[in-house]
Amino acid sequence: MATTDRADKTLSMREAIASFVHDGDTVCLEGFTHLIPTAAGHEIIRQGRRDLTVVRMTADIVVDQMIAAGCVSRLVSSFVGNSSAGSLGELRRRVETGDPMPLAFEEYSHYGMICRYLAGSQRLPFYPLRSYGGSDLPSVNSDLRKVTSPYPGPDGEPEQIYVVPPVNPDVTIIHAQRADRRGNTQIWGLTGIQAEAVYAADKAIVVVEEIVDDEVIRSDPNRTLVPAHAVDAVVACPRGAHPSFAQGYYDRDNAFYRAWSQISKDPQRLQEWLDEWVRGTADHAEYVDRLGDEFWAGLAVGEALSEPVNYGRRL
Amino acid sequence: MATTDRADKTLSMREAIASFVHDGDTVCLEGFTHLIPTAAGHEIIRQGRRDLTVVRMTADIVVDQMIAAGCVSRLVSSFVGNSSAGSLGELRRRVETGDPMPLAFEEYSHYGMICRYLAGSQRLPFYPLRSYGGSDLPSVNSDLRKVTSPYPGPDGEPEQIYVVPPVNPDVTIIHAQRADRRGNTQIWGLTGIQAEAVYAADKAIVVVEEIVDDEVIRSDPNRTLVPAHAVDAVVACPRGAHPSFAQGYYDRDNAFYRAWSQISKDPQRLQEWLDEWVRGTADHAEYVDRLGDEFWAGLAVGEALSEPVNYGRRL
Amino acid sequence: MTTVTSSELLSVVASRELVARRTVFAGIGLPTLATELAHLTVAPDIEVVYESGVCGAHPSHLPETIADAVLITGAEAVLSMPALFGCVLQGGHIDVGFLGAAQIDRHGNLNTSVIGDWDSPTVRLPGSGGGVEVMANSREVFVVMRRHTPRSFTGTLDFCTTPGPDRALAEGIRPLGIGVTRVITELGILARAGIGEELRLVAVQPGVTVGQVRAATGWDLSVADTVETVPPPTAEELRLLREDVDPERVYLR
Amino acid sequence: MTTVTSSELLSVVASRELVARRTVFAGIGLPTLATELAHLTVAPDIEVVYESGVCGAHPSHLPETIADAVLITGAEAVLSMPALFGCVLQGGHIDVGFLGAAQIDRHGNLNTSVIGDWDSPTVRLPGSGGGVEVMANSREVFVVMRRHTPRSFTGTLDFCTTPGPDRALAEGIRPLGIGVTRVITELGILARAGIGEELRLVAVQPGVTVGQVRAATGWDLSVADTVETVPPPTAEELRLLREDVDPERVYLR
Repeated sequence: MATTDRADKTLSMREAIASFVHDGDTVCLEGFTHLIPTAAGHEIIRQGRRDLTVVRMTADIVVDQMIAAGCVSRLVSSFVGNSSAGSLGELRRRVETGDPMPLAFEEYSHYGMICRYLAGSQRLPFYPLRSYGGSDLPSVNSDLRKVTSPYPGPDGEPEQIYVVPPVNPDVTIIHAQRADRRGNTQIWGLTGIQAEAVYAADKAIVVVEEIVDDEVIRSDPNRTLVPAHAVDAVVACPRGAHPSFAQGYYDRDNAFYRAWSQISKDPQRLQEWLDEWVRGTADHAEYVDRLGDEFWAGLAVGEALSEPVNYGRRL
Repeated sequence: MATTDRADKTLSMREAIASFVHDGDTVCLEGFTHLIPTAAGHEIIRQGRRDLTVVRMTADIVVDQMIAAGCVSRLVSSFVGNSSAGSLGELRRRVETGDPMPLAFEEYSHYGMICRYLAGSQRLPFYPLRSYGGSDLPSVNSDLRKVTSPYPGPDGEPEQIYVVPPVNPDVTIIHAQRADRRGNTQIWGLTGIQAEAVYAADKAIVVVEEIVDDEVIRSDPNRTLVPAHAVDAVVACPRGAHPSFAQGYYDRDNAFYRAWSQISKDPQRLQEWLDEWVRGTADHAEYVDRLGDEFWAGLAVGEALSEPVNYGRRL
Repeated sequence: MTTVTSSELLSVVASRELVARRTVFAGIGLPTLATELAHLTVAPDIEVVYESGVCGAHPSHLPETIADAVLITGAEAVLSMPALFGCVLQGGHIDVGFLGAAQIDRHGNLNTSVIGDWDSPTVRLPGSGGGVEVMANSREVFVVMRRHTPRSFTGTLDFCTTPGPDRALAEGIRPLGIGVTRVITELGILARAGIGEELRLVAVQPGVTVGQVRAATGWDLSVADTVETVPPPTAEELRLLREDVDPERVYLR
Repeated sequence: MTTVTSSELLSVVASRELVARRTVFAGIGLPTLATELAHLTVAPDIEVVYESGVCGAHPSHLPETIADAVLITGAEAVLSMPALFGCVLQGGHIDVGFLGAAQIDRHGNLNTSVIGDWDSPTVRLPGSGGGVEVMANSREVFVVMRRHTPRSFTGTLDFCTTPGPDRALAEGIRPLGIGVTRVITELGILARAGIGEELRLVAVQPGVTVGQVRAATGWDLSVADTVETVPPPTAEELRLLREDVDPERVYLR
């Protein structure tokens, strides 16, 4: 039987963002601490997108940067902090003082966000979860609603449960270790909610450390978390997850996380940082170059290879 | 930081079935065509369990055998056939004529079963799915019920959706390629619904082709689909999935699938088969021996190794 | 040209209906042959998604089941059941689903559960498998029936396992797709363009009359204004099918 | 014995409370130290499940975040978010969840969202993360608070992000566990045995009086009939903590 020759979907980051991210879109950026699509966020800043609704479980540095650059009017998130390293200065100013303009914020818990992706990816009208009973969150988020189960509860009485609505972004952007040219995407280490976020979206951009030969992907099909049919663009962008990390490629830049709390505390310093590192670079390759070889050597990792498994071959 | 030295959970098949499968239990056996836990089903027959409720998406040869051996009073399934190779003789007799005794049958579709496992594993009171609208299945299965979404549908009107209840077996039994002694279980190739079936159960037995050193498992933690904390017993039982297959270990015995339609058509011939191959063998090792080296050579597979991935090591 | 077998005829006819389709949810057998042939002819970008979870298979041998080990080795992706049924199928990524059935009615509703009463059936059939989901969630469904008789093309199903969208809508459930759009048999092709419509005879196989098809159908079969005669398999179609798709004649009986 | 730091004290006291527990859902920092020390002392079978999805970690270095690469390399399992939060946490596999908060009330309800009004807060805090789920689905919850003041131990939360079971039951939602059972601070230990109960002072740290704890608490704190004095860290506990658990003093500030 023959090989299916579906399309090559590789684009430059510039092309991918220009094609699939438009003013006013709902944009999901996922990656739980690991493989955060920072370079894509920076390109959205360079292209000056406006009025985006950003959906992201852990709204961290890249979201603070996009807000500060004026790209974001609404945020949907379950954790708005700079990891355990401190605060997001711009986000806090927007929420606490509305300076320079307010930010609409929809607050969830982590599992609430996960269930929104599950509902979105599975085309469900809602997803049930055993959270929120007694919380004040439903009082500030009218999308947290309740359903009565049609089966009796443990005590024989009707049982109520909270539900969340699906999220269906216009575009989801994730970062991954590797993909083939058609978009079959392999991720290892923390895999988070990336696959569901892709399936929930109308369009999906996968940014990867490297594009590999079909044979590499096909040697281990269980490692493909996102199949080609769910992907619209594949962007090669080495080190595109910095300051987060890519398991097996480079380590987390903990110093930058700590520094961001200071940078973002001062609006002027934050804008200068964006001018220098984002608006003042043509693309992520220039950002990587400016950081320099010595810097990257500090984040280099050694080798810890997985033992191969045998998929077998008919004799 | 130190290694956690949790318990060694290895048992013989005889011990595992004796300890965790009791008369009257609800027993889930999963494995979608691949990695069917046949040897465990045979040991249940040898130990003469009675009045079991068997839960299995594709009720196939092993279920027909357990029914014929008098172990099963109720079946919950979404496909009751011998793959594409023909019929299950005993199951059809029980359902069509009640001979020698009737079999209670709860009929679902595949995704209905999947959603029952999802609900059971996630401790949800129900799971919604876009199936069953207009089907006669709800008329013969009162557990297929409807819920009204608390969010407006696409036309702004209230939207109804079918739901299924959780399944929470007393014990789930799966077959896998390998595990460590504590139950961290790795599966590749078709992975089906095994992880959810384990999480849905009160107790779980994992039968494996081989028990491997901790280092093998730990070289590729993403391959671990079932973590140790969800497993109660680990049983080493090479070739325990025959006549189904274990990717990378041995191929499917298609000839036996075809033969079963003939064997099971004749009740006497079926009982003779059970006498010879199950009740007449002390354990699965004897069953494997009787089939002989030449037979197993015919199901042998060659090598197709996955390319290793780098998990990285801090320098 | 050598004699064309029934399998070859059905495969060729089904393959032509896959023009411009991209994703197919197919079982093993005729749907696989049809899709592979379509890939070599009218639908070069087509991808089969198997019910076992395999996407982008590159099998070394023609697979004997939807879960054959040769489908897994060298595949582009193997998905879990929740991902396959939840994200891919219910998520709306399938253009065409292939189904078979013991009985079909004029709206393309299917019975795969029982002949006779469900509670004490004359024949217990395998049941839905994923059929209910394929119908509810594919944009359209093709049905290939090896036998075209009044018992299988019936006015009233003994049991409706797998409802088309008309039955679903009557219950207030909105399906994703339009249900069965093509029924391909040895006698001809029935078609249906959308919700609310009945299957109509649109083409007959060479040598078959409209009257023969109507007589073999258990309801008063509507007939299109113009009934085409299915062009017989071309030499090239047969060559591809016999030499490239199934050289060992695993399914081409 | 050298001077015991606040981190050391809290870690040692928390570790002792983990006797016979098997699965702990813990963030990085004091909970990690406490759990690792418990593993070496009172709970040899204990396993930490991290919010990032890591089970059975064997890190080469003390992790700096719950997602540190050293937690993944060499781990026994890394789970997806749906598996972690759905099957492990909501599925009921966690004995003890560790949480922190900006504010806690007498029933162990927590605020991690805002100081002031939610709509225009004085301070916007990070929010729930997985806190709501840890509280709803762990059999019991330990809270470690570095500061014990009337503003953080408050009669009325500014906002209830993470409700305990009493608030859930009042709304007709039945949680899995019994909520906060231990609150460990530099002043002492508050405890609560089950649903319907308030936190009570059960132990004070050496040199701290009951009156000092009550004064530092923003509600009228109940006191157990017998208030124990927490035995100070033993030489062996401190040695294990300093030499085996955190020799580089990443968290032991």
